[in-house]
Amino acid sequence: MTLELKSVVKRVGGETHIHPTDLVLEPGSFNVLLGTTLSGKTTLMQLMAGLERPTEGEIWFGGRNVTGVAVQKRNVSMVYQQFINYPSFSVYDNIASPLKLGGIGKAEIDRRVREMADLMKLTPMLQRRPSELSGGQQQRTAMARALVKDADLVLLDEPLANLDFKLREELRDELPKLFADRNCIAVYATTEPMEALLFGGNTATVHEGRVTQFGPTHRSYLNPSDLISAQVFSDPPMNMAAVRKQGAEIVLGEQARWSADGTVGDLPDGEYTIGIRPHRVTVAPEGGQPVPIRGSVKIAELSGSESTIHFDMDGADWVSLGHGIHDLPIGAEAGFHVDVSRAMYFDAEGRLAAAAGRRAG
Amino acid sequence: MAKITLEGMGKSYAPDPDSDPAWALRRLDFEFEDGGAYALLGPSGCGKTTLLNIISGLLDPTAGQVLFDGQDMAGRGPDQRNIAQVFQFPVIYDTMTVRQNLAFPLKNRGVPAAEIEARVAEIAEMTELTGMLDRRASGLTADGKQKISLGRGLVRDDVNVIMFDEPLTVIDPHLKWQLRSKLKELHRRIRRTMIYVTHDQTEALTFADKVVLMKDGEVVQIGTPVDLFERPEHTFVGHFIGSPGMNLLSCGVGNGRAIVGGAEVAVANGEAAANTGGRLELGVRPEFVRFAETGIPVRVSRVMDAGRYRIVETLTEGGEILKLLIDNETGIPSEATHVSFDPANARIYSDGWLAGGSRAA
Amino acid sequence: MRKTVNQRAWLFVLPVIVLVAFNALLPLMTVVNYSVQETFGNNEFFWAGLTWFEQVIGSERFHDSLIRQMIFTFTILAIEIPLGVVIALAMPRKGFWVSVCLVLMALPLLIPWNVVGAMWNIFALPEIGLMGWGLNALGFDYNYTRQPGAAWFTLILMDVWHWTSLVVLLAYAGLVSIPDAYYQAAKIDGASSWAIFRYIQLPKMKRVLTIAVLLRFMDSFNIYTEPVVLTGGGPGNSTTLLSIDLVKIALGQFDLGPAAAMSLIYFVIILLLSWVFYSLMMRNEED
Amino acid sequence: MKKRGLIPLVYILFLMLPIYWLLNMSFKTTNEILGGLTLWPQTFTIENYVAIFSDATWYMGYVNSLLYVSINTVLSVAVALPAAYAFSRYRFLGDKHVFFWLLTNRMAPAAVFALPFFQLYSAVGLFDTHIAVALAHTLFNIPLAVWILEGFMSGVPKELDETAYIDGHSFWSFFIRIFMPTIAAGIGVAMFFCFMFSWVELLLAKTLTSVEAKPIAAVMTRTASTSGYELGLLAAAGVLTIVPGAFVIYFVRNYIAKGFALGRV
Repeated sequence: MTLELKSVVKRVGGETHIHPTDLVLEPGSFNVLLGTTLSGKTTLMQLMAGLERPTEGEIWFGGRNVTGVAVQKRNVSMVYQQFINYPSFSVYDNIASPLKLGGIGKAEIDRRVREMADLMKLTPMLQRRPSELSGGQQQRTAMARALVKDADLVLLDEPLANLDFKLREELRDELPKLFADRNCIAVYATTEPMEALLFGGNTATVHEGRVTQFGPTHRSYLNPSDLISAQVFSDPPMNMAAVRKQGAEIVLGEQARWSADGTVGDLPDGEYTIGIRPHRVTVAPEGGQPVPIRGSVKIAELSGSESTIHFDMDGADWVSLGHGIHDLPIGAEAGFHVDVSRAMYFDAEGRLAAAAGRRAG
Repeated sequence: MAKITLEGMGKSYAPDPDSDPAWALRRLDFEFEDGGAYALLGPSGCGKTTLLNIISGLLDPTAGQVLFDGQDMAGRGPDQRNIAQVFQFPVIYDTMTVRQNLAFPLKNRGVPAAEIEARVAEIAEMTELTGMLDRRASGLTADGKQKISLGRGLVRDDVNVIMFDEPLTVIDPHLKWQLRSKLKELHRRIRRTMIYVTHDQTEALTFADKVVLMKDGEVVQIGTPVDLFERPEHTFVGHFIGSPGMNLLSCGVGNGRAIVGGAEVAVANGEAAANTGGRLELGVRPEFVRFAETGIPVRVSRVMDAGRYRIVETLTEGGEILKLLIDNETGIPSEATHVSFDPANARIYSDGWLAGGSRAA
Repeated sequence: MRKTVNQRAWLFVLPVIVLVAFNALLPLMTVVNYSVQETFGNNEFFWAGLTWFEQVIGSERFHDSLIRQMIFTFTILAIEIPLGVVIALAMPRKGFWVSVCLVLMALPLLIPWNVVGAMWNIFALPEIGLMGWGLNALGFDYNYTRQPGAAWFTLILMDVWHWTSLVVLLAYAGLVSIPDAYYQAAKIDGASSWAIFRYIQLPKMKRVLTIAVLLRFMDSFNIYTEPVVLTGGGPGNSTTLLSIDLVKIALGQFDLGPAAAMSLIYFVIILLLSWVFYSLMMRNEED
Repeated sequence: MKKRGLIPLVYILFLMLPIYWLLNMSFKTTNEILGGLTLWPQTFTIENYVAIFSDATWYMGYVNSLLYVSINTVLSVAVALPAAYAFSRYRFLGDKHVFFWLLTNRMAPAAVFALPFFQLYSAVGLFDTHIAVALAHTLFNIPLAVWILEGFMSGVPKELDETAYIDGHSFWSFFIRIFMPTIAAGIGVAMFFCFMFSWVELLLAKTLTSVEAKPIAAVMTRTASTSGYELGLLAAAGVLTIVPGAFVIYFVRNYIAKGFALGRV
């Protein structure tokens, strides 16, 4: 069943939480809502679930207008960032709860609960109360409850955000497998671009109550439709600079100039903003068209195998992210290389004009 | 400023600490050098917060001593140790202004007003709080409040050590890295001993010069981020550091090489492993695995594109999962293929511990 | 918490409103009705306008009761609030003794009010009450049935005995909800016990202390049963507080008009003072 | 640290003294009481208690009190539950005003209402019934129960409600099967306070009853005034009024502190 948001608007009091939004989610798809805290991801999910009613517009599900239909009558399930379980029920009863209300036989419920518990590695804890479980197990219980009833729409609102780093990695690895042979629509909200990329599927970038772009995750990542989508979809933040196109050349202030190749060459002369992801800015020259620039180091963060160097590039905060350990002292003037063949060019309105040697369109 | 030494220090909550499993923190000898940046890293319940609280004097060790510059701290409370601590949840004095908060530790110690004013101004500058000095502290955002806690620690120039107990927990995801790099930058500038407790490997590795990795009340390895990444002493280190963690394949040993499913593989510690018993495993990080013409036969099962690199999941003939981390430009063989390891970064572990390492059985 | 607008929530509140309105509005209307009428019995009523209000406000008797009431209320507030806070601060935070302390301390709160009065009546008797006998044995000339001073002393001591525990419980609840990290941070910052109280405990107790002051204010202003049983308002009128006076007028003399007018003035005073207390204590809370 | 513990100890001793004296008296004969001061009963007697338990006017007083207190407690909490839920979860026209209005009823002096209550309940034919007292006490107990429950409910994340609806629970199914067990502690605390204030109140209870539903506390005042100074009997009756309260506190001892902390102004 397909889920369609048709010009959906949500206003609360005088504030607009969701600006007019159209979205079509196909059955069997995994969709990520990517955006910062309070960007509107949760509101979108509540609209999809039927927990909130849109102020304007319609929501269609499986060819039926479900705009005013109560959430109990829609076959949806949801997992929250907080670990939400029924505190007075055992893990078993928590998982069985949606089935019991579905009028399914006792034996069948038992079979499905045990199967789900097995899948979610909860079998030894079935008789315990949620408060007696670790955070990871509590969230596994919530997920088991969401998945046990074969919902048509499964909403996951930053489900891994409150978990320890390694637990997050573990569950992130398991999630796609759980959805692999289901024909439901999965919607997953996150603040981390990396999660969106690892899940693949489709990604909608959400910013201040608007879906700025929606499409296959990797295509959106490589071809952001505008500056805002590009910023939302970059961690660490995207490096940006004002450049000028003069004939066959791109000029970056006093810092650098390079030849405008490929589709970039077709752009009309004028002012542009370039966006370059941090891993395209490296200490040693890398990639197709490395151009040297200089900046003063603000801080070099070193992990075991990579260096993240924050530096000041003519007044703008830039970040370089590369392999190897480059321990640059604070305040040092240092040289970096920008692979401008990977630069994205945005016009004065913030729309993508050209990217990675391809013409946007 | 002081060097902090732990001598045979351990903590047990049991009435009879002689039985080994009762130790919440196993006995430990370690020296925190003056001016270093340390991280205590491990999953929840590993004892890292216990260790922190013993150093700060909030808890007493059951055995051994904590020495500050060679002086035994037994019986001295946190107020007598000249330490500062930033807690998981911001601790500020609600009724005071930011300025009064920063001045509080100095005022309590009877520092002259003029000196207080100068110090507060200096610290406010450092922590970017200057513009808010006269605002009520309770009105600030979570990251602002954490900066106040930090500022209260920095304001005293006699502080021996500043401790951080998961200080980024309540910070919005997109602000985390800013505060993180701010901490790092401050450490670089003032060179005061800092100890940072976290479960997040990225925070630990980027912040610390030396990481203390803990598990189940025991220190597993202490080393620089590079040590932990490149030379894990235990399979747990390999798993916990790095994302994805280190691959582990059950193996045998012969001719100074590891034998995996019939194939011979060159490793860094083949000779040392020849005489060890126990359950043998070959550990190699995904970063050090390459597709090759010969080597260990595998089948590609899943490819995840993380944007700046890809994670390839393969299955060995023994049914074990082996992950590779490769850049976007390298091709991925379609089905059956072979992989080879970088011999300098592939090691044999016996019962979890590095064969021939300092802690080997 | 994120709240949704839902007018149907009124249905949930309706039973409460109906019940409380039945008990509050209907009698209140009766009172208002009486307050503007004159009756000579036989259910005959005449419009009296604001006569009763003028009479009550101008009457010496009302002034005296009101002043006595004010003195009583502010005295017990001045004793019970600080005392309650001090006791709460001194209480253990964890362990077996907490339960024991709480149960024993809550005990006076659960004794019917006339039993409280009777208990103190007996306890303070000069010949056979432990306290009365004890005070006289120590050389004090103490007889609360004859000396106004002794009556006041007993009345206030009884109220302190009866209600300080409420302040203790509230203050204690505020104290235990302060996370350990605050105490640890204060220790590290070298704060003195006074500074810990002033900058951590007091601000964190502010909310519950506001509740304590409001509750104690309202209840002490409404106090009736205990003093009636203890002293009956005497000797003379020396301990006749507002409620006692009101009942004397209404049921003793059956002067319904003045009693009703007095009730309303009384109620308005409580509302007004409660509001003043509340806004004073909640000042600065919003920013 | 040792010295600090002294303060609660002294305070508790102070609290116990009058109770000890009451207990002491209750086991004495009238002659001994009037004969002079003795720190413990010289001729220990349970006569006073026997008298209470063998006289219907006495023990029915206890039954009456317990009856209307129970009705009031159940009624107050039952209607306060949905109301508190509405205040904690929804915004609706006039919500803040209604909440404040409810709390102002907590301020109403019982003395003001005594006479109108008498007339009102006589008019509706409920005078001298347990229901009358139970209903009258809802005036101050419902606002209190709403206030306490609202505090507890606000501590439960709204996502729990949503999860239940998503699972297919209807509102009442969720409310009774999931929500009420979740805030069981709050319900316990609210019931405790309702019990307490209904049990200790006398003015209204006395005004609204004469024979059939007369509370124990009223029986006591009558005894005190009609049969002269039967102090031993009075003391024994007083001791017995403390017993139910002591029981109730014991059961909620772990929640009292928490219940106060979660309420809000």
